[in-house]
Amino acid sequence: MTTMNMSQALNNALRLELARDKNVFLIGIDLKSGVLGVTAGLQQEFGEKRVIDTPITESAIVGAAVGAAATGLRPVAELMFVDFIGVCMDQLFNQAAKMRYMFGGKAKIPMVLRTCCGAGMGAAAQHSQCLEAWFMHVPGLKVVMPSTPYDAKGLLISAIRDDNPVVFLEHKSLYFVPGAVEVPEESYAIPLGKADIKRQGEDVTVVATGMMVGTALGVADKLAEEGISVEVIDPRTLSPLDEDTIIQAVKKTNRLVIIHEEVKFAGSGAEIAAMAAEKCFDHLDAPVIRIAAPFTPVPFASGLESRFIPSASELIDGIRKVINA
Amino acid sequence: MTTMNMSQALNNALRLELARDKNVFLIGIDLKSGVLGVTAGLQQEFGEKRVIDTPITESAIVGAAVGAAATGLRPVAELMFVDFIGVCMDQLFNQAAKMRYMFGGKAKIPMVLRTCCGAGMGAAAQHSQCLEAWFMHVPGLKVVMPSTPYDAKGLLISAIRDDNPVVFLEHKSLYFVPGAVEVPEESYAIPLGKADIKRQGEDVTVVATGMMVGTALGVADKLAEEGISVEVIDPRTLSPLDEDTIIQAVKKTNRLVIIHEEVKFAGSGAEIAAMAAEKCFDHLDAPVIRIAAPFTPVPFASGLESRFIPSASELIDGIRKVINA
Amino acid sequence: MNLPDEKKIDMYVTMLRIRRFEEKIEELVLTGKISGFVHLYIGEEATATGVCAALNKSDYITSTHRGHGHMIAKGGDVKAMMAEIFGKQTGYCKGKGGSMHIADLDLGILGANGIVGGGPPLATGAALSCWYKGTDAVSICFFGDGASNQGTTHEAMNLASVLNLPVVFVAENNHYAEFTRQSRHQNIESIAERAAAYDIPGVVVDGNDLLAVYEAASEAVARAREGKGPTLLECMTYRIKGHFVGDPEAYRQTEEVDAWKVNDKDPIKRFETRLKEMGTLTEEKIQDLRESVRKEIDEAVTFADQSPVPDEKELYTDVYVD
Amino acid sequence: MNLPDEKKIDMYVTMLRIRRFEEKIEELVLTGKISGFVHLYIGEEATATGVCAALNKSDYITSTHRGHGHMIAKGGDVKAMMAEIFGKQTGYCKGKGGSMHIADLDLGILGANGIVGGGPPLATGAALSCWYKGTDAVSICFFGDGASNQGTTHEAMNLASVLNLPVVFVAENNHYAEFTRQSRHQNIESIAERAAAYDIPGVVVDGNDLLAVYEAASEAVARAREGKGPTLLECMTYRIKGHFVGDPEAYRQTEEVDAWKVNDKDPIKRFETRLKEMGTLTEEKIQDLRESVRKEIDEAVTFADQSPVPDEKELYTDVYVD
Ligand SMILES: Cc1ncc(C[n+]2csc(CCOP(=O)(O)OP(=O)(O)O)c2C)c(N)n1
Ligand SMILES: Cc1ncc(C[n+]2csc(CCOP(=O)(O)OP(=O)(O)O)c2C)c(N)n1
Ligand SMILES: [Mg+2]
Ligand SMILES: [Mg+2]
Repeated sequence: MTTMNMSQALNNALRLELARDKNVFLIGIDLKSGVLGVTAGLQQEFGEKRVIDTPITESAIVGAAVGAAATGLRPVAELMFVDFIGVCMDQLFNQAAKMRYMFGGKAKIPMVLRTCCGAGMGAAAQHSQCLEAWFMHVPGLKVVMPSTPYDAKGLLISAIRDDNPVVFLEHKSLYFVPGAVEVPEESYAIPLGKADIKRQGEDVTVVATGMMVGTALGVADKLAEEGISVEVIDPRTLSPLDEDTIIQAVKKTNRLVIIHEEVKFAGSGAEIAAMAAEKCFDHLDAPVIRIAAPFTPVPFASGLESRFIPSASELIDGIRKVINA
Repeated sequence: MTTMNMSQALNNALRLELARDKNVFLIGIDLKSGVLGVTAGLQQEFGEKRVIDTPITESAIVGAAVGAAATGLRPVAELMFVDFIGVCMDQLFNQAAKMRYMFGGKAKIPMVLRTCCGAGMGAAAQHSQCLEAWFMHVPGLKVVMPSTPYDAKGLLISAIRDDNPVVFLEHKSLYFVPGAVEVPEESYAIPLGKADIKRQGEDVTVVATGMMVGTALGVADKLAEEGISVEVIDPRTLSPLDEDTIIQAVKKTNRLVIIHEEVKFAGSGAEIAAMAAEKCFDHLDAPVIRIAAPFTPVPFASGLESRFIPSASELIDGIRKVINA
Repeated sequence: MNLPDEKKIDMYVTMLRIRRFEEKIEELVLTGKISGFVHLYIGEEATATGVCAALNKSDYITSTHRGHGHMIAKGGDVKAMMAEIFGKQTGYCKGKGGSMHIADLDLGILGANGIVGGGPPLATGAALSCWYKGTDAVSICFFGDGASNQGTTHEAMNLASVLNLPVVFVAENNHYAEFTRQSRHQNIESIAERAAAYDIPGVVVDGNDLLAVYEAASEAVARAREGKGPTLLECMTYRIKGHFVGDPEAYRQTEEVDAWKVNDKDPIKRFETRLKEMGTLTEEKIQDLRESVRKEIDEAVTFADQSPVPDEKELYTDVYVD
Repeated sequence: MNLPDEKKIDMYVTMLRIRRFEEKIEELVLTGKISGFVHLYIGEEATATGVCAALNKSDYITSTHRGHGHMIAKGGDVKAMMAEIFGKQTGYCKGKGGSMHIADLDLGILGANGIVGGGPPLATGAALSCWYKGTDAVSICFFGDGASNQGTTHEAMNLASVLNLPVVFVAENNHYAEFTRQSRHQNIESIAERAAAYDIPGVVVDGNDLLAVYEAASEAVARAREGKGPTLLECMTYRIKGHFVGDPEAYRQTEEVDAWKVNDKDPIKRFETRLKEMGTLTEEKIQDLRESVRKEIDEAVTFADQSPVPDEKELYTDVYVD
């Protein structure tokens, strides 16, 4: 057992899968160097054919992955930042995601698009976004967003083994945070589509994603001192969404607060809130509240950026609001 | 006063604005012919400089519009089908939408991206989508979706005069439907950000967009015979969303059903439902229900396609459900 | 080029099959029997036929919105194609794809495509597969003159060049992108001029001359199979019908179109003349072949017509692999 | 080229200003005074300087992630730039944009850009504006060798060619895209070879030779102003520092870098020698100029350092025009 941060855990998952299945290969820009460390050392170990460096050409990278997946391989493509999806979205949403359906079930596109997302590093408006809601809205895609090194490894292994196109969203501010739980060196898979109850609680359910899971757990600790018991659920997979786990929790706690880093308007939390408000209507003692980024691009200045990112105190306010409702 | 269908009304709006302001110009593919008639005759009238035909090059079309808007013009770019947004999203969401903010308020991007959306014409998975939720999720963009020829004209005129980038979504199945209300030949503007109450009612509020507004009005007529009084609200602008009008209606009727043609999961209705469920919590007598397309690509076969599109009977079922809750 | 008669006749029949298929589709749309966005390949038959005749079953192709000709040339089943265009359960895609999304992965056909420029990255991916697995299969990307201006086409050619992949980019230059003449959408005369931008060979061929296309394609394919990398092969041709069925064609003169229908331009008539000259076929045999193709297509229509529409539950299936 | 001394000295000072600005930024990042993704222009000064010296204030430029040099060359205020990189209220963008989004619309600077290939369509749009309004202004698009492979770059050049717009595409070929050598990301030696794909002139110039750049740019700009359309101008240069501050540079040898620092390679040293040869400047005058630039940049740092951070309410403003 080893302590790994998320970057190391992802690297470990890629290494294990490359070793296990010769049809798995990586493709992207500067994977050899691994700009944020995730792919570091893999080209050296597996060669240039298994870890393919490309020009700056995201449409061709994603499209090549789709074409390779449709013809029997299992590509893991990297989009350096999720913000770059605008130059290659077509190959993902019109090609990868729809081929199986359009072809009447005859195609299989087992590919993963790994990418990093999120604010907190002063990278400004075009290198800091969270866009999970966009991917969720596409039938045919699965969308995964880990919050811990342990989850990241097990989820990435499952994503690579999944026969569908999977968008795998890694929060860049989590890469270098050591995990609370040790990450085994050996392979393990965490099923896609299963939420994880990160903390059991009785008074209020908090659904949190990505970097916000840590925020929620911190808040849960803090509020526990006041006698408020917070359940924290990490969906881990946003599509398909594990509605049952969320609904069970809400039926128990009768209160729901959602926190995510995306802008709130039409964000992933809208779906979760709408779903829960509908399906738990008779069980809710207070409105479902969403804590999320304001409706602005991500600002550069660190003071503004840290205010942009949803905070523990905003979450605490939200929780108090539903508790006192 | 003249009867116009939506295609004619939009054509009329473009003609009036081209005549009014020499900084307004159109740019897109085959505007001269006007594949669906919207731009027909305008190049003949205003010349090749005001109505610019381009190669098939959507990134350059949108980018050229952004660059022209940033330097003082008022481009109206056409994306032939909204489904093609995947090849040019970057220029819209990272450039047009964010420039003003990134540049500290110093840029102004007064452009419109007109595009057609929606199913019903047997155009299959890559020519039939509704994607309004994607655009809503982008701070800096406005998102407009008319449901009648009258609204289409007044909203397009406002969109062209607006100093922000506006995405203007025209449902292709509405182009050739004659309007119920006559459309004046002269210019008029309908303010962006104001919902329209298409029908007053007491028992349940239906929020409907695009082609679904007609469906909702038909249902309202039908249910009126049974003594169920349905209020129908057309947001017309999805971003900024006129929350107040929706909230007022829900506070009056205590019930809300949302209908749209996008797939339900993470669609525009999620935001509306989440917002209303939160802000009208104490006024809702039943869960907020969303009637929307299933989580699939748009199928080709007409029997499947018409089942894909949300129907009057699904809406009626939804309304009965909230009324009997 | 010394080809067995059988191969020549095969190619001839393929062209007839494409022509007849498309004529039938046109008739069906115009009589309201079928609907939808349908783009015909009439006049361009030699291109798909000549290129695909240079391929093995295990080779891949990506196609376009104008895909019927490519499918048939790569061996597609006209019954399953027709049924798909009819939106029937027996169609290639169970009626869920329609004309613009016909695919047959068993034949290496990675699909027609509704996105102009959608195919080139996919073809590059299929070529990557061949290279990765070390098979000698190759991948062909059909794309139009209009598509040559899309960024994806540029990216795909550059990536294929850098990775030295076994792919042939076949530019079908029919001189129009929808209603826009080539001279209005690019300032070059020949798309093959762009090959230099990727340091790959650029070859121009008369796309209506079947044997010339076959020969040029065979060379490019051989190059790819030998690991020598991509080629950009431009086939000069012409779309005799409108952009889609129903196109009023206000953007060109009838004379221009007619000039492409004459005996030494029309790809089928041209090859027919050669076959007769070479003594491969007699007029009588030609009539037999035409008749049998006619029957084949009629049968496909009957098959499609009589096939059931997809069950309503099909709406929900095939979104994910379980 | 017969240039007034004043112009030559101006250009020289611009290069010094860029160099000093970047050296200061590097120092500030390495000492932890500022943070963020910062890409330095050191070694490439002659390119931005030579090109922008051929422009008027009313001309437009689009820039890249490596934008400081372009801004300064186009007349950007180093105080406002520095303050922006510090994330201060007095910065060009009130601290909301940072290094990768500095812009000054009054000077025609349409912004640095975080998206590789983001600029070419925008530059084409600015050129469209000039053409549309009938002014004689032109638009310049700076982009890297890496960006030349993006689809947007291809599309922009083709569209500009078809519409015959007044734009110069300036390829800054520094032989690396991040950690990838040019020979690994394209199989051509020179990006200018791609000009033929659009039937526009392709010109290659030594990007470290200030006067050569100025001359080539002047010609291309004149062409554009005269309504003769776009040019692709490639400036061969080298990035002496890492891709970003902090880059471990595992992908190249120190010797390779050192070879570009020598007197007859480094753009500033080279021009200095020429200025002395031409008798335009003495060593003493040079020291004065260096000193005054040093002071100017120090003042910019002081200004930035002492400026207030943006008020928290700035988070919410400037999203929309009201
Ligand atoms: C991305 C995209 N833009 C626009 C269209 C609309 N469209 C369909 S076919 C076509 C013309 C294609 O021209 P070309 O590539 O020359 O092929 P051809 O029709 O001549 O075979 C256009 C503009 C599309 N389907 N996809
Ligand atoms: C669309 C996109 N892909 C990838 C990146 C990451 N990235 C930033 S700079 C860069 C290299 C650019 O190389 P080049 O165009 O040669 O410019 P240079 O850095 O050499 O000035 C890359 C890959 C990006 N910012 N945008
Ligand atoms: Mg064409
Ligand atoms: Mg470079």
